[in-house]
Amino acid sequence: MRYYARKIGFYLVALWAALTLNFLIPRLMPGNPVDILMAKLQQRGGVVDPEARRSYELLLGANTDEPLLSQYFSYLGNMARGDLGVSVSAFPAPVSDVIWQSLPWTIVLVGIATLISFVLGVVLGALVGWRRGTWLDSLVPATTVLSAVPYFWLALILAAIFASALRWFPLLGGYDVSLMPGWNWEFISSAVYYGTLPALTIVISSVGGWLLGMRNMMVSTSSDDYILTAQAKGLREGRIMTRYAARNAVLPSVAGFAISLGFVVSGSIVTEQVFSYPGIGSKLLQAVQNNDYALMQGIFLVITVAVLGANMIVDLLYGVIDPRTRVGN
Amino acid sequence: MTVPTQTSPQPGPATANDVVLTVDRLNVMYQVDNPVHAVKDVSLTLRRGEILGLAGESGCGKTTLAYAINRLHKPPAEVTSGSITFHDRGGRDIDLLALENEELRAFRWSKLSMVFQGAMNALNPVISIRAQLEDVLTTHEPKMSKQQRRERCAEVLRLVGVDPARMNSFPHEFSGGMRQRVMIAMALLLDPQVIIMDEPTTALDVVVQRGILQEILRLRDELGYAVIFITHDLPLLLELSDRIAVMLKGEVVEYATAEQIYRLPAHPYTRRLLDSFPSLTGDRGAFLRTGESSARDHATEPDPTKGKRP
Amino acid sequence: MTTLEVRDLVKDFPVRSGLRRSTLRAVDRVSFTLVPGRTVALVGESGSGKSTVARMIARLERPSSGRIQAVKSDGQGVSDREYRDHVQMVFQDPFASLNPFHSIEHHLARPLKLHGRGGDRAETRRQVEQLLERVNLTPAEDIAQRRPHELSGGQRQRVAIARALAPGAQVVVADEPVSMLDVSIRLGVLNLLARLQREDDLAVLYITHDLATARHFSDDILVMYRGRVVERGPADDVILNPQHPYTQLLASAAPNPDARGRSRFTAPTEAERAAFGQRAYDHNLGSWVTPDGTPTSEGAPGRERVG
Amino acid sequence: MTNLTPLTEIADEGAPRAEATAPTAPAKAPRRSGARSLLPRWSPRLAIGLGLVGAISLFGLIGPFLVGDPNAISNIGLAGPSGEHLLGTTQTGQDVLAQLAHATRGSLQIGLLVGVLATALSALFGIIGGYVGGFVDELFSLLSNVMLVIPGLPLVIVISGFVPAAQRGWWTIALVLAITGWAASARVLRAQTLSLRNRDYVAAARVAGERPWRVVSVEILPNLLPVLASQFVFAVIAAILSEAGLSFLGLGASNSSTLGTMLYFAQNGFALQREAWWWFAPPGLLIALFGCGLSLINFSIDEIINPRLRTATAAKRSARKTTRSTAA
Amino acid sequence: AAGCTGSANNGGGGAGGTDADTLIVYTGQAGDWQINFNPYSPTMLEGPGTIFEPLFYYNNLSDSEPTPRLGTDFSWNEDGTELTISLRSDATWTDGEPFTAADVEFTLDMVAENPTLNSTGYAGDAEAVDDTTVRITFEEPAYMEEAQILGKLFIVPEHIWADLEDPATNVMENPVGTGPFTLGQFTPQAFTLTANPDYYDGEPALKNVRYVALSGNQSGADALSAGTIDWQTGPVPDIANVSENYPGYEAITVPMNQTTLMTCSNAEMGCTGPQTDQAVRQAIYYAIDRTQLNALAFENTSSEISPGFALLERDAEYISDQLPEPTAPMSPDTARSDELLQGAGWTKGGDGIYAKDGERLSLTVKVVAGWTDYITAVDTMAQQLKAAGIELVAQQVSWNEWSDARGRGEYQLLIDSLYQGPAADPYFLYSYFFSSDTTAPVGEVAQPNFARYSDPAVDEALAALKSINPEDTAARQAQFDVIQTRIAEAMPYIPVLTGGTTSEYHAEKFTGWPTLDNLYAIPAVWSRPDQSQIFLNLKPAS
Ligand SMILES: Nc1ncnc2c1ncn2[C@@H]1O[C@H](COP(=O)(O)OP(=O)(O)OP(=O)(O)O)[C@@H](O)[C@H]1O
Ligand SMILES: Nc1ncnc2c1ncn2[C@@H]1O[C@H](COP(=O)(O)OP(=O)(O)OP(=O)(O)O)[C@@H](O)[C@H]1O
Ligand SMILES: [Mg+2]
Ligand SMILES: [Mg+2]
Ligand code: NI
Repeated sequence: MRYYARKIGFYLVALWAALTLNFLIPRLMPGNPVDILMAKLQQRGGVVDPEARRSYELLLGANTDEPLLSQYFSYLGNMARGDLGVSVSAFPAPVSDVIWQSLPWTIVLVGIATLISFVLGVVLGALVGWRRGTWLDSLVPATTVLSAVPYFWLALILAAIFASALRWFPLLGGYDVSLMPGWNWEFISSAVYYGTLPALTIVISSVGGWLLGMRNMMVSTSSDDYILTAQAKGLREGRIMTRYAARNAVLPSVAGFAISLGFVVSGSIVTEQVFSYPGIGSKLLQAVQNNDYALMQGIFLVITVAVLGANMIVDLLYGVIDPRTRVGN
Repeated sequence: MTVPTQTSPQPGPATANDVVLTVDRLNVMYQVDNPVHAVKDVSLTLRRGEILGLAGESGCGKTTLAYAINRLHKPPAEVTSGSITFHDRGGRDIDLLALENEELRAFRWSKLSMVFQGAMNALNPVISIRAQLEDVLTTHEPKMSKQQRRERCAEVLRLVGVDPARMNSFPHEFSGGMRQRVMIAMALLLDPQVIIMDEPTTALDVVVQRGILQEILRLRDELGYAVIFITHDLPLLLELSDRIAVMLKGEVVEYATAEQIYRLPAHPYTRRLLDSFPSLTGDRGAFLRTGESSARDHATEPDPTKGKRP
Repeated sequence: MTTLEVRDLVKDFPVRSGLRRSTLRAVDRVSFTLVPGRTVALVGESGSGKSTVARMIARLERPSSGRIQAVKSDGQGVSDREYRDHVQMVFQDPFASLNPFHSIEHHLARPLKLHGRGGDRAETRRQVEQLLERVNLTPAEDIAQRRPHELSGGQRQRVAIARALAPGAQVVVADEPVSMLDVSIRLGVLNLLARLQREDDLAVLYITHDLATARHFSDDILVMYRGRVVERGPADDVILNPQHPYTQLLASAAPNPDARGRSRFTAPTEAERAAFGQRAYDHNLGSWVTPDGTPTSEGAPGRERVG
Repeated sequence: MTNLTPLTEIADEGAPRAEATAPTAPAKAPRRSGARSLLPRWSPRLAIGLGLVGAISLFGLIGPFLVGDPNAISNIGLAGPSGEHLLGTTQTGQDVLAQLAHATRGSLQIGLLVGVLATALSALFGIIGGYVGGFVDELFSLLSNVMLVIPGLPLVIVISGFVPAAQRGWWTIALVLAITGWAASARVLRAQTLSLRNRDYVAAARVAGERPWRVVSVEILPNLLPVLASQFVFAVIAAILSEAGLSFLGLGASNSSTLGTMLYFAQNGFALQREAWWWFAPPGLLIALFGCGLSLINFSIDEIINPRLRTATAAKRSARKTTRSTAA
Repeated sequence: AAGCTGSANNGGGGAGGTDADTLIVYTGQAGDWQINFNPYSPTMLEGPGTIFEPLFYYNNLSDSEPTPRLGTDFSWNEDGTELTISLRSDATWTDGEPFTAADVEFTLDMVAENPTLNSTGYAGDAEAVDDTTVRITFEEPAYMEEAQILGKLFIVPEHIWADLEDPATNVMENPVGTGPFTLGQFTPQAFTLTANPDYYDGEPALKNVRYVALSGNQSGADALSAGTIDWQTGPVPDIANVSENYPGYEAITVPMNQTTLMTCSNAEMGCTGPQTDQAVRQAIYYAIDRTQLNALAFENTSSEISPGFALLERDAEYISDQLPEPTAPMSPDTARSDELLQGAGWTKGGDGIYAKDGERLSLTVKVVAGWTDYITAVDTMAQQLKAAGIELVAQQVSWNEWSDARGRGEYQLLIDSLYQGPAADPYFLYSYFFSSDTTAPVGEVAQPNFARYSDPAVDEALAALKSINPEDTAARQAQFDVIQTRIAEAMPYIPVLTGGTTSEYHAEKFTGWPTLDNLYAIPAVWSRPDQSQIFLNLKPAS
């Protein structure tokens, strides 16, 4: 129990630290969020009237006369109430709407791709590690080369080949825009079809890391005594590989998976940029480019909560898959 | 130091039926850059129900020999020559070195099981004791029902003095001694004819060690398996085993009954080993406290009180 | 000449189990004195607190209570600053106690320098070689340049002993100095330690769980059980005439070729084990005492002595 | 929690234990001495890795002196490779090869600086925290855990926006990448330090009276070198890739030339759509090859850290050499 | 309710295959949509012109008569303080309510009273005279406000908007307007405008317009080559050969905004640096090789520029003949720049760069990271100016910083373009960028006279223009002469080139696009309400 109390304590402190950073960083950035709105107004012609500017500042609460500390406390209060404020770049939409609209896309696309790449990497890594010395070993350098390639570069080239040239996959977007999003087969199959290429690029570029980690752990584990015992017991190869070697070797990868799950959100920025995918990553970019403090803070909150949540789940999961961490008895 | 080994000390007549395992002029090499000849021309016979002690200092090839017998050696280790024959209960002789994959797998554990040097680590840390025990049964006795399996596991655990109620525990929940008992229980599962024990108690407390040794002896009496017991603790072997083979740099330099080795060690190395264990209750005298050279001097001096030297 | 007095040493470790936080008393009111020229052996089963005593003496661990005082021959106490000039330790595992990264010379030259015995470079080197020669590692120049992994276990342990002597220590704590070594070389290392002790009149604390070497190597033996000293006295008295049931148990568990097939050993029940720690026997006084050394009038607890 | 085995195993493994007070060398074949045992073993992989990294570094180091002005504009835009322009020209007629040389240098600078900074930071927090323990450790590991939890890329985006433009250059990005990139290695180092701290030789050094900083720097640090090296290599790869990613988003080292900014300009100049492969492909390939070379080197370092990986390859080699007589 | 709006456009999937009467457009904005059809919101997605209509359409590209939309006619009183507008009577809101003068009065008053909506400071007082007439009164002559009010204020229904809590923050999810289109389905990746069957001018031939969300220029170009969009405004590779590269598509480039090197030119306002020296600014002007620049940085989509900042084609008649040269030289004249610099006391140093009082003639140019054409332009100019002994140091910064620096005058040079007003009249540009009213000392935000240019003569001329009836062209030209000669000499904004705005459109699928011969509206997707004029003109080709 104390273990869990400590864990929860850690998560709370981490959350607080992250929230504070979220608060500080945007405020340290140059420029003023209202400028972006003014620029948009200006684009429609005319000189922006100082009155109009002032009224927008009021509307967005962007007047910086308030002392930082009281801003901080009202910020914490708002966060606690789940009030993330109003997005400047999508004015007057509340930040929560903006995030809510784009988050599912990212979670589904990048989440599933990360999961696939994890499973694939772990399975291949287990195989390669178990049968080291065979031709399978050549998979390792091959996949590490793929993970050393800049992701967007790879993605652009794959998109050029498979979408532009061969036309196997659609080039851009998250679904066939002539369909209305909803839980119907047509839409879902279109979303899957549109998501395939982006997901593929994520899998290709990240599978190598999992593979290598799993392979190395597998090699280490293979020389553990219990593997030898299992062999002496006359167990079948496959059983030894899965239940004895892989079962133990996978533990560090699972911990790594938790962390990487948390980065699903932030890692998706580039993907979404390349494929015009309607996710949270592009919103973050938009927020940064538009000095959209509130949106930035909201997305940071989401990311932090996601990372913390993923870690917490794995902490709990770890107790199940690794009995040694279980407390009690 | 190449003292020709007696291939068969034969302290008693060994009928063909009596012998369960024959190792004949076995050679094992580690084929690394500078090849290591880890086992040289070793010949041993193991009789049913016998405890054969294998003694020798670290690195002399005890483990290598044990692995070779069970065909567990992996490259770079390689059996370069010799033979290992298992004489099955029914009278069938099995050439272990000729076994192919599936036969070998079926042979392992059912006829010859092992308890390893580091038994602490010989159990898979993430699956329960029960699963590890049942694994053996599901593989080797696929026809057994679930109920039967569970009963058999409980039975062997009871044999070694572990409460079967703790079957669902994980290895880390046991003490070292209990883990070692679980390993022994596992070795007994299929009622093997031979158990190889590679330093099964070295890491344990003397009190715990003693308890386990007693258990092994008692079970041997009950179940009648033969044991190859590997350790470098010669006094322990002397107390425990029927015959002892002393190994030095891959060779068996002395192979005789325990009594013989204790009373009349033939090889100087055996004598040195014996000297390395001062007697607990024996005369203290000037044994150690007179300086380094005295130990060696002492080794050549007859000790009238113990009468262990010719 | 330095004497080391250990009085009422207690060490509590915090242990966390579940929600509760409790303390584990690893060492409980242990007192003894290490006198120049004499060896005291500390025996007992695994986890009885032997190493913890050693680590407290070496100041690697802070006692929870009690006192460790080194006294110079003139009767003056050793100050904290000089403490390590006087008290040194030899570790159990020669494979772990030497830094694989550094040469043997480094291992010996550093303590010399730190304790102001080095002098210039050539002088330090000379002293290093001298030390190596004292522990029979010759040719010293050659050995000094090697790295730990180029030495055998016995050689390494000799280096470890030489290192303990380098600052001129008068009190040496040896925590199972040979248990990691091969049987055939154990005695060599122990004999070396004995020789050095005689030559320098060292006070030695020899920690082991091997009763036989404890008896042959030391003058006095303390038997520890679950943090407490349950029996103490001259080596032969303790081994040949053990009074405490725990000592008897230990003795009966030790392998004995003479006892082939007729082991006297019966594993103690938990109740018996619990009773072990309740009182202690002091051969010097010839009577039962409480574990902290106060005499009692009661008789022996637990079972009667077997055999 | 770490999959790394203790470092001393390197020295212990197969070490001769036979007592030999005689001045003879140990019975086994002479082993490589301490410091040298920290060097990776020679293998084709290492050779290829070193070759790639060496060649690319050399290109970045001396290339810029051999090529012309990378910014020189000419009126032959987007020309394919030719004798005059070995790798063709960009949209504005700049020589791609010249740009590549300067960009390689820029990227290497970033990679190197991030590698050094991140490794130093992780060493500071990981090793000190692990060694000192107690409150400091709690604080440091909380800090590194928070840094790990706070998403890196967005933080980089935000911080890089914060640095005043006048000072913004490759080193700012490097700084930002280092600040956000040290946490994971700090955790690994801490775990390693925790295991090293309890080694007897550390205790022995303390008993000898060594001061804490000396224990850390002389007794512990050298044994962490392979881990540090591996972390460093990873940090370099990660830095170069992150910089490229940032640049792709238009948030990179905007005032200096790196492979990332080069790709960014190529991408904005529609290099891919215009099939100007000579402009788009080389920077990406260079990053990939450099990363690949570093990974290959890392394989060898891994073998030092985890000797089991090494025995595996040794076993493999001999398995190929000899036919197994046991199968007969 | 999701399926109801789905018109007959469930046709093809992914790449291509869309209905023949659906126009798919991309505005160039990055990121997906957040619903907002409030025509007064700065972040509005669409609506002006298509859903909500102005009173008249002013074509910014030619000095033609405004096209009637909801208004039919308008007239000024003598002194330009009263504007009377006649409205059409046959318009209805898409919810069936009739459109009346009350709606116009409501809209204008709402804007006047609500500073958040009133971005340009409209200060008139509207009054519905009868159902089809509205009169606006001003306190001073307001000729120059006409285009803004009539062309850029979009009339909203009083019966809905009067009940809005806050018209500034309402996102109008279901916009009700009078326009030719209504909002069809909306998803964050795309929304559709559907032809309004009850439109007073008859249902448009173009049945659907689908706006898609993409992530920027790159994806726009990709989508174009994949044939998934029909019209976009933005660069594509090899602009000159669009019709070959994208069969069925055409491109059109119109000169719109003047690209300039803005200088913080006014030392009295607090500017520092060599660029405060007029000779330096002029030297730069002469040292630029505009032909090369146009080729390398702008793919030849830019065109010549007048140093008096009147657009060469549209404002041809306004270009002053008093200017020493009507257009900036296309090839560099380093002799001229040397002469100018030396005349101002600059001397060439050993490194080939001019210096004065130990200060090198080195200038930093701020450019927005990501504006690649401008980055290339600055790089190119840096090369060109080096030959003339002037050093340019490019400094790429984020848009935030850049606009902050620009507003506060904390820069030496930056590259940006000047924009036009609501109607085809150079007056607007001058009043925005050259008036003392729109500037501020360094450190304070100027809107948008970022160069801190201040010249009483120019101010006077601008004031005069306000009260001159636009019909009186001669009187106006006199003022324009003053302005143009003054600014061409002071050169607070160093003229570079006139930037072209390029759009690519699917000529094979729709007819009726604006062409260079018939520029009836600005052919840019993002230009509102021009886009609605184009939609009204398009017809499916089949
Ligand atoms: N994989 C290997 N490669 C090369 N040599 C090896 C290998 N494994 C063992 N050896 C060598 O083979 C010899 C015999 O080793 P083995 O493990 O059988 O000794 P042992 O008698 O069991 O020692 P211990 O008492 O330490 O367990 C040793 O010299 C050892 O160094
Ligand atoms: N740092 C520590 N934290 C918590 N408990 C500890 C710590 N160090 C030792 N202990 C506990 O204190 C008790 C005594 O340990 P110690 O190492 O002194 O035993 P020992 O007699 O040396 O055993 P061994 O013979 O196995 O070396 C043990 O129960 C051990 O688990
Ligand atoms: Mg062994
Ligand atoms: Mg201990
Ligand atoms: Ni770990």
